[in-house]
Amino acid sequence: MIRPHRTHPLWLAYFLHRLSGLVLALFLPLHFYVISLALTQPERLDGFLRWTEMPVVKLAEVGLVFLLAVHIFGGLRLMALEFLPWSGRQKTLAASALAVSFFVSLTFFLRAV
Amino acid sequence: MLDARLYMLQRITALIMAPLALGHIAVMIYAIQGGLSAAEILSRTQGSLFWFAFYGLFVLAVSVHGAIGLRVIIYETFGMRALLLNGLSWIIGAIFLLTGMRAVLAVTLS
Amino acid sequence: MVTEKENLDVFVWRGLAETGRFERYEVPAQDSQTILDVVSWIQQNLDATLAYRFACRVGMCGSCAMMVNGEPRWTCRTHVRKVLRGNQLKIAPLRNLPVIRDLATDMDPFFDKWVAAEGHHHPTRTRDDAIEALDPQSPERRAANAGIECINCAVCYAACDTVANNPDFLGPAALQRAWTVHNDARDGDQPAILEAVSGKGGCHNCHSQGSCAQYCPNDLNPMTAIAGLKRASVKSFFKRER
Amino acid sequence: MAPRIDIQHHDTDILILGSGGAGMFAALHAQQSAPEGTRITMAVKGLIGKCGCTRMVQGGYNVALGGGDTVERHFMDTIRGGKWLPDQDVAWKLCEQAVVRVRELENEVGCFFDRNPDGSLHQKAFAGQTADRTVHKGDLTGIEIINRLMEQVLSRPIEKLQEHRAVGLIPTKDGAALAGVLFIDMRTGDFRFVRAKAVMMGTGGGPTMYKYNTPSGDKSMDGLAMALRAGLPLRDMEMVQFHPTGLLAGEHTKMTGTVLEEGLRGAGGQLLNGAGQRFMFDYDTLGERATRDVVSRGIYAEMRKSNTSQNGGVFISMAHLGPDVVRQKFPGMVKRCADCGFDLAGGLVEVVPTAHYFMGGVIVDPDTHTAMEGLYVAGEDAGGAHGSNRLGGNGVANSTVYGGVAGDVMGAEIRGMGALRDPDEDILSAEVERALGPLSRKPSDLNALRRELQEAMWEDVGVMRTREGIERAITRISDVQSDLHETGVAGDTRAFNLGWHDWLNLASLCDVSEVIAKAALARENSRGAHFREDFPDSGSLPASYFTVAQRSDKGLSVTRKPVRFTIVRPGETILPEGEPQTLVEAKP
Ligand SMILES: Cc1cc2nc3c(=O)[nH]c(=O)nc-3n(C[C@H](O)[C@H](O)[C@H](O)COP(=O)(O)OP(=O)(O)OC[C@H]3O[C@@H](n4cnc5c(N)ncnc54)[C@H](O)[C@@H]3O)c2cc1C
Ligand code: HEM
Ligand code: SF4
Ligand code: F3S
Ligand code: FES
Repeated sequence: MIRPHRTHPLWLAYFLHRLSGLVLALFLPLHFYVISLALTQPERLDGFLRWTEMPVVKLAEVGLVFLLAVHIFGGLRLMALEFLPWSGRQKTLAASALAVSFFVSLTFFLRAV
Repeated sequence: MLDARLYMLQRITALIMAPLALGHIAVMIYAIQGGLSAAEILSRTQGSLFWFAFYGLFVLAVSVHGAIGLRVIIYETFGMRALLLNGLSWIIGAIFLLTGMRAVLAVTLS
Repeated sequence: MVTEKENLDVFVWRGLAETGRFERYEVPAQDSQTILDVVSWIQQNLDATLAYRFACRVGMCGSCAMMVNGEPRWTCRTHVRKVLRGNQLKIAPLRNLPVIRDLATDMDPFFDKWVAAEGHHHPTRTRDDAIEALDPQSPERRAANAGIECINCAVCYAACDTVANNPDFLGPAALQRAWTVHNDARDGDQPAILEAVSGKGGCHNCHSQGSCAQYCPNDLNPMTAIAGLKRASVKSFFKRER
Repeated sequence: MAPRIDIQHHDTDILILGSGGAGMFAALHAQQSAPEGTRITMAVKGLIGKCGCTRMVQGGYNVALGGGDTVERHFMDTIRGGKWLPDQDVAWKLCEQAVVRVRELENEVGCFFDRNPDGSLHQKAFAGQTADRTVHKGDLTGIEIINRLMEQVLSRPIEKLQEHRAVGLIPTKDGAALAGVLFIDMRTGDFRFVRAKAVMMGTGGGPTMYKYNTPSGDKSMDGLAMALRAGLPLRDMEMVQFHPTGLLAGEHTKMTGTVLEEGLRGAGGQLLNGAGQRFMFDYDTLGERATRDVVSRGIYAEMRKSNTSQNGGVFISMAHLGPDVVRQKFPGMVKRCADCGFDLAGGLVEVVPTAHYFMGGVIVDPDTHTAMEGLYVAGEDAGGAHGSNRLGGNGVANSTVYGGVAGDVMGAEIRGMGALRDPDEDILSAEVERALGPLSRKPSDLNALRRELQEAMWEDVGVMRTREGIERAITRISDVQSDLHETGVAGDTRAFNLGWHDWLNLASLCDVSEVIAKAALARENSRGAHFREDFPDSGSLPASYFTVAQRSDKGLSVTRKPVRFTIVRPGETILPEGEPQTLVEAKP
């Protein structure tokens, strides 16, 4: 998988973007389902929300927020690369996008606990 | 497989979602403190046209964006072509849209 | 470092893409030695039927590229010392191209895509006209110059996973060439270029993996060129809509 | 026993050998000038556009584009540089048409050459020129020219036969005309005979029979060897140009022999012998800035005195100019040396004279006609344009100009040609047999033979020559030749069998080496690239002669023919009266 020609920052950024997009896409229908429980069975939604209080689940949530943030900031970086007439220092930008994502999900984490 | 049209759609929906998604995260960060409950969520959103538009737009965009994204991944990973790929993309988009809209309706209009 | 003259452990791909395998050869180490020298030494001294390709031996023709320890490289200008792992070298045919035999690939798909991307000049003048005076420092000219020294070695093509996953994708070199032509003030058919790079294998398929720029032996940056094409195609999209 | 070999047959109308400047332009022009529906085929030993030397052109392209410079001046420089030996009509057309060709390259083909700040083309002066005339794209001019030509050719309906090696020009039964060309499809090892009404040969010479040489690895004088077998007369075959500063890094590496740019000496680079002393001023008042032939001889003489570096050459030193200056001025060269493990900017790099260009070739008229109907020759395969020495920048001008001429002429003449001609089947099968020969013999050491040929040529028919040496070389060459015909190659597969092609390369090189040596023997004076220690004088200019070599049933003959001064006589000039000697400002 991690073959030699893939061991550089921009490829890793690409991979992270794809991975996060994929996980988000798979998670989303689930998320929608849970939310729509509010319509049909509010008590089950509450049950579910209580379940999310468990540390493991919390951590998974943080992970999701992280992936969402990664995907958003990574996506913004990509679109900046594509649409803004500037080109240099893509590696720095990719790293910054990742850093911001960490920051956001950390904030989320701290608020959540 | 992306031609200019799908690419544009994907980028436009991404641009639409960027502020919405960031907004959503912000709300989450704010709301999650002290735990979530159905009532709490509903009290914020129920009957609000704003939240309906907010999440409605989000769902619309994400359906298009996610369907195109998965389409690319499926094509590049499994080499699926033409009709099959198109069909699958539409189905994926529809699933996003239906489940998503149901959720939006659930929290805003009921 | 190969200071004491020992033998290199060289594994070379033999045969076709599906049925081939790596074979081991011992090659005497030298101070000044490129990967191409290693391959030639094997062909000249151990197995005369080893198939590989080179021409200029100085990094101008772009016909000697191979996978060296998993990375695409121009072999005539890759010093053994730079890539040696322990004492081992693993040499395989360039990725993403059909293998003819051993280390020789069929580069036709690469060039077919070059042409398909409209990667050639569309004249506006003839040999009877004077040569156009052009400001070498204008922004368009600089953009054109940025990618002009491509030697079509297909190293970027081999490095790109999108090429691997998407057989229609025109690939970094062809697209970069299209961008260069697009920026040439003398070119007469920019719409044709944008059209050619907006199809189903076009520039929009690039995921900005950046491996092309990472590996280009001439330090060119096809990723930036492709971004330029995306930008230009979006611009023209909106113009047409209006 | 070799199995009976099937020959695949293929027909076309216009067949072009080679994809250098000559081949590419022939294809484009033929396509423009031939009647609708004419089939055009390009066959190359390598991949289209990725082999040959035009791609390797660094310095640039000579063309008189005004600003004081004129076609007349370019012509006079060419004739003087060639020491009055060029065919003047051929040289004139070269200079005249270069103007058109360079406009075509810019305007139609899409090459972009370096500009001055005001937007006009930048031109510089190569050694031996009296005007700033050389158009260029940095120091990678050939890449720009060939890549752009390649795109044009690939995007047109021109049939491609890649990795097709021409092995024989096959005449008609009566020998009056060319019927077609026999190829080996290198990828499969099959033979393919291609009939064509008109064939342009542009295989680009390539003096790779020398121990140190610059050309592309695919070049091995195949074209001239084929022409020789077909009985065509060749001229100026003793004229081999050496570049003074080839990289020297040991025998085991292909880097050895590759060119270190001329500009290094021009910028003040110093040549040092093994003891670290400058020596060029012992040989010429211009020191390192003397012309290619003079500097090559200076280095060679120093090597003969055993004042050498580790690998037996001399050093080039740039460091006194300041490593950063060097890095900035010659980025490509510095990087290339660094990739190979040498520090050009700050250290010493070993160099040696290296065989660079072949002035000799098939005798052609200014329309690229040869003595054989249906065969046209252009580029480095053709003789006459440069005489005894080629000006830097005239090589690519020559191949592009005459390739284009050949294309136009073929396109026009093909209208009057009847049907495809049938080959002499005996010659065809003899050529197949010749090529198959080594496959049925026991393999043995080709490297030793190649080494011996290259040593013989370098030592005895190289930078400095004597009768004794040349005669020794002739024996050595013929020994190699006969050993070669006893030597086989591994033949378990003919597909992409490089050992087999090594053998064929060596066979061509041997054949042409013999001609070089015999022509060198026939010229008893010293002109341009040809230097006879036993005849150091240039001889009478008005009585200038060129050598003509031809093979027939009676063997190889070399004769002398007087140069016809059709445009200008020695001692005269066609420049208007009062024109300055040179327009180039003397550089400090
Ligand atoms: C390193 C270097 C630098 C140079 N720099 C300059 C310079 O600055 N300025 C200048 O004017 N000149 C320069 N020259 C000389 C110039 O490159 C040549 O004079 C010119 O390009 C020759 O063009 P061509 O078309 O005749 O041959 P080439 O460009 O050599 O092309 C020959 C073609 O024939 C093919 N071929 C060979 N054998 C066969 C066969 N048996 N069957 C089929 N195809 C065959 C080859 O593969 C190739 O495609 C330089 C040469 C070298 C080597
Ligand atoms: C939350 C919902 C989202 C989901 C489910 C999602 C999903 C995906 C998927 C599956 C891909 C394909 C990945 C690939 O081709 O490698 C993708 C690509 C992309 N996404 Fe998202 N995305 C979401 C939100 C966003 C947002 C908010 C942005 C904007 C900033 C964005 C920007 C992008 C971009 C630019 C691409 C293209 C990447 C490429 O072509 O390489 N996405 N997305
Ligand atoms: S862009 Fe670079 S890596 Fe790609 S073909 Fe051109 S020179 Fe080679
Ligand atoms: S590696 Fe491939 S994905 Fe794009 S940036 Fe380069 S072409
Ligand atoms: S042999 Fe020409 S680039 Fe390596």
